[in-house]
Amino acid sequence: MRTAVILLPGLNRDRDMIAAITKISGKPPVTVWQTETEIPNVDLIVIPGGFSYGDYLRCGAIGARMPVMEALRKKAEAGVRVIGVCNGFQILLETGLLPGALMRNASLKFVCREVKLEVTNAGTPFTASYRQGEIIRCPVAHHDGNYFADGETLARLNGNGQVVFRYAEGSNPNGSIEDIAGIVSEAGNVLGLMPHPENLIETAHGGTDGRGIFENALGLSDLAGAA
Amino acid sequence: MTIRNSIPITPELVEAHGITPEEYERIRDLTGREPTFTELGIWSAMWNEHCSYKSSKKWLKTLPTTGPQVIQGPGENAGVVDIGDGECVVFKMESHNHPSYIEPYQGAATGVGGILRDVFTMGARPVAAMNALRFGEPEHPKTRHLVSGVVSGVGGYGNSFGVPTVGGEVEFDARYNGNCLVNAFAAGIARTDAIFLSEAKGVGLPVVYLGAKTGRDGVGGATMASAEFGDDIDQKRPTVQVGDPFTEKCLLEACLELMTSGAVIAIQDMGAAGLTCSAVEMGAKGDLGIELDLDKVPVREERMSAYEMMLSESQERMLMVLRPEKENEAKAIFAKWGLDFAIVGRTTDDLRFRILHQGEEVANLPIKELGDEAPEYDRPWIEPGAWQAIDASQFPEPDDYADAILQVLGSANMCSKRWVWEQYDTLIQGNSLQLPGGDAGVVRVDGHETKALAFSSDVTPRYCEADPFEGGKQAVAECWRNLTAVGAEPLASTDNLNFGNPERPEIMGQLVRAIAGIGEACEALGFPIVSGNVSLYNETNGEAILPTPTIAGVGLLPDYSVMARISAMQEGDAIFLLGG
Amino acid sequence: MTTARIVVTLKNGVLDPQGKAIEGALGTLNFQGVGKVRQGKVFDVELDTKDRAKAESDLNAMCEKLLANTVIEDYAVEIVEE
Amino acid sequence: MTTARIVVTLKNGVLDPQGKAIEGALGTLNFQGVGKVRQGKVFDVELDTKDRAKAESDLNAMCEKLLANTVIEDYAVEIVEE
Ligand SMILES: Nc1ncnc2c1ncn2[C@@H]1O[C@H](COP(=O)(O)OP(=O)(O)O)[C@@H](O)[C@H]1O
Repeated sequence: MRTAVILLPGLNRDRDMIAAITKISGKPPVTVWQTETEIPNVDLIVIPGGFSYGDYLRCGAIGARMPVMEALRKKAEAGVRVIGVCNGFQILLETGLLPGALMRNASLKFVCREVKLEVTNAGTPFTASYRQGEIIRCPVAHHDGNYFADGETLARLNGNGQVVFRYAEGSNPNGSIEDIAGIVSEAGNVLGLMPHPENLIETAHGGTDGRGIFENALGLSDLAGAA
Repeated sequence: MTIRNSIPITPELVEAHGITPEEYERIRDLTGREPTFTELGIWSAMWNEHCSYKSSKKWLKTLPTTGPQVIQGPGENAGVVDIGDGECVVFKMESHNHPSYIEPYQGAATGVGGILRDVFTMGARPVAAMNALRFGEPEHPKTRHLVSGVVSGVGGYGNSFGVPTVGGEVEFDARYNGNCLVNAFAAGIARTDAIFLSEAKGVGLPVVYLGAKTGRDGVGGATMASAEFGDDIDQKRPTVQVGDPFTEKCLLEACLELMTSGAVIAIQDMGAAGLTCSAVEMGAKGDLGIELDLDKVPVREERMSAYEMMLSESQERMLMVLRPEKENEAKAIFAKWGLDFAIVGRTTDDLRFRILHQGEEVANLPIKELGDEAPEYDRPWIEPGAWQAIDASQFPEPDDYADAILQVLGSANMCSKRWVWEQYDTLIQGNSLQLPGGDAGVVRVDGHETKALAFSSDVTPRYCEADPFEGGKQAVAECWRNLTAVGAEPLASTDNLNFGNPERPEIMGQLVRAIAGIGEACEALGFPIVSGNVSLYNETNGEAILPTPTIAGVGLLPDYSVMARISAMQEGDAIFLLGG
Repeated sequence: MTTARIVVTLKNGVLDPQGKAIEGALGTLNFQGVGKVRQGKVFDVELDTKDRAKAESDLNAMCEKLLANTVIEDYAVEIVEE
Repeated sequence: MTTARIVVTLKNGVLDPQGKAIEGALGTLNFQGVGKVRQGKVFDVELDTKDRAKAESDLNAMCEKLLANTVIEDYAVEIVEE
């Protein structure tokens, strides 16, 4: 299984993500710089978190307009799995690959803490090893994680089971509408989420709840028990 | 607006630069004539308290700074300490007190930016940050504004740059009503055989400007940091610098990439008095002259004068001496990261600091004297008065102990600081083993199976006020204890000495005695001070802050699987009290 | 040279956490009778052209492609100086 | 009711990292001849008064106390509708 990690200036959880993928899949991912117009043949493409272009203008806005994003769109349309975490999620929204927008946290403050996530759709390629309704732990660290979509879009997301993660048990850290923490595209192969599963994949992190997302995406979930 | 270089130097102008008549005499001697206006600016930048440590140097020299683990002590951008396996930890703490009081968000943000730059200038990738903050009473009308600005500024910069904040302090006291303290710490990890220093080597080599463009930010900032505040504080506002963490993150990546390419002979970040301090330091340390052509300096504003360019404190900039054959490779790396790269001068063998601007030589000064011959004062000091022990029996016993405990725990100073550190990214880089809230923050060493580093920042200013010597000792001891409490072996420390006006003998006495206490404790514990910073003149209208010598320490855990935590307690565990 | 001002505002019905927080803060500061507050952005752009029509079409294109997220934002372009 | 628009912009000479990043992005998107870009904020405020003078003085006070950081920003108040 091969993974590509997209790199843009200002991203800063790229190293976390590369380390996590390497530990989970046993293979370091290839990295693809923003100016590339082709992404090599891989099974999973990841956009890590951070502050691409300082999150100036709007979070993810400038990053979403770099040349590599056209290549990403083609891959996504061809069915390749894509995960955008935090700034990666913001970028996927700005490219239009996922619907909605991420606004400033309701508290207007950056928030870094552990939250609880409910797996609201265990039927996606990213969540197959979790139980429907399972509550997992996951850290968040962001300033703009307040998900917003209009009523029509929300109805569509809910109707299609595109909402994959919700903040559970009153742990919504940012005011997201309907506690939405992560969504997939209509085709189901593009996942965007605000929390950082890559920071909870080994005992030293204090837990491994985030591991499954990558194992599932890489088709390694049978090995999950052995990890 | 242009400022002519021919502005006549009057006694008022000299005074406005914070230079005393005696210092000016000396400046005229060393220059060999009346300095030009630009030269006066350069002298004032090099000789102010902030850059020259003229009031504290005599006493700082008494601190223990060596040990078998110490690779680089004070005098470089940051201290360097061996952690084995060919790696070292590079760290320092620095204050941004005055700028944060004037513009809390940007002041704190640029403070964090500055300390991060100090660390990666030496070739280290930053892995941990701390911030020690002190504000006035919670009820004071300015406190809320300062707290919210400073905390969001620290987070705004550090979070975006991508370094985990693993510790710090927050304290409130009326004595900080007119002067808040923002002390920022950063640590990075480097290969021991790939440490970069500021000493220039080789004649006729290109001096390269890297990073962001130069604007009028903070012109006169270093002078400001050395002046006491009065009621005219509003007039000092236009010197505010704005931080750009995105550019700094790009600068980090570009510098580390450049350093691996072997292109860098010497490198120095531009901090206070940017171009002036960095160029003089590189030349003076390397026994070389430096010639700069200001027409080559990337600027973002029109018609900047030589004076402004030499004193600008625009952030996210570096100066470097480059191997000429690597020029194209170096340029390509900086272009990739969207940063400016310009050859702005060269090293010379004449020990002069020469500045050219629009075809004119606007400064020509002896570089060694600029760098090394700043005045050093043995300021008069008096032994701080001994404080009377308070007779506990004069206070009535509380009726309800439970309620009393709740009141203590609920007070601004004793309550959990979670509300602060949850605004900081404490997890980024994926190596945080202990977050703020315990005794020390712990970060594992990337790529190593068992090794981790512990960090703590401590001082109890009211102890220092009561007895600066004992208070200084206590700050060191507490920092040491916090490191050992997680199971780390303390390696070395850095200090940030925040005091009032050293021209007052009682304040100078606090500084002298606190340094003595710190020195004694560090000596006794084998806990050398490898870097540090002094912030004086923290006074408003004659009232000084509490003496606040912040100590930040770094410890090494050879095996983090046996690390101790405060949260590991279980019901039925026995509690022991250790120590005296 | 042409100087233009672009104002980008949130569409009606889109949540505005910053505007909301400001409403609250103004209340705390004892300003009376403050109704809705909405926060937007303004961009002052210098363009190296004297051709007003071209400037306007360029500025609109900049908004569509970058400056506004048209899913949630509206924009208005105004030429300030030619 | 009074509706006002407040525009807050960075003072001349103050670094504008956002504006700078936008300049670069417009270049990447192949817009030619873009000079300086400066980003500011706009606040649309509804006030529950018909007294124009009072509205103006309140709005100025809001800027001084909250909406603008007068250390680095300038502001302009405009009444849009009474
Ligand atoms: N500004 C801050 N940033 C990060 N962590 C902080 C900050 N202030 C306090 N903390 C953390 O809160 C905890 C308690 O702080 P403090 O009361 O100073 O502890 P102690 O006295 O035990 O050293 C420590 O873990 C400290 O690192």
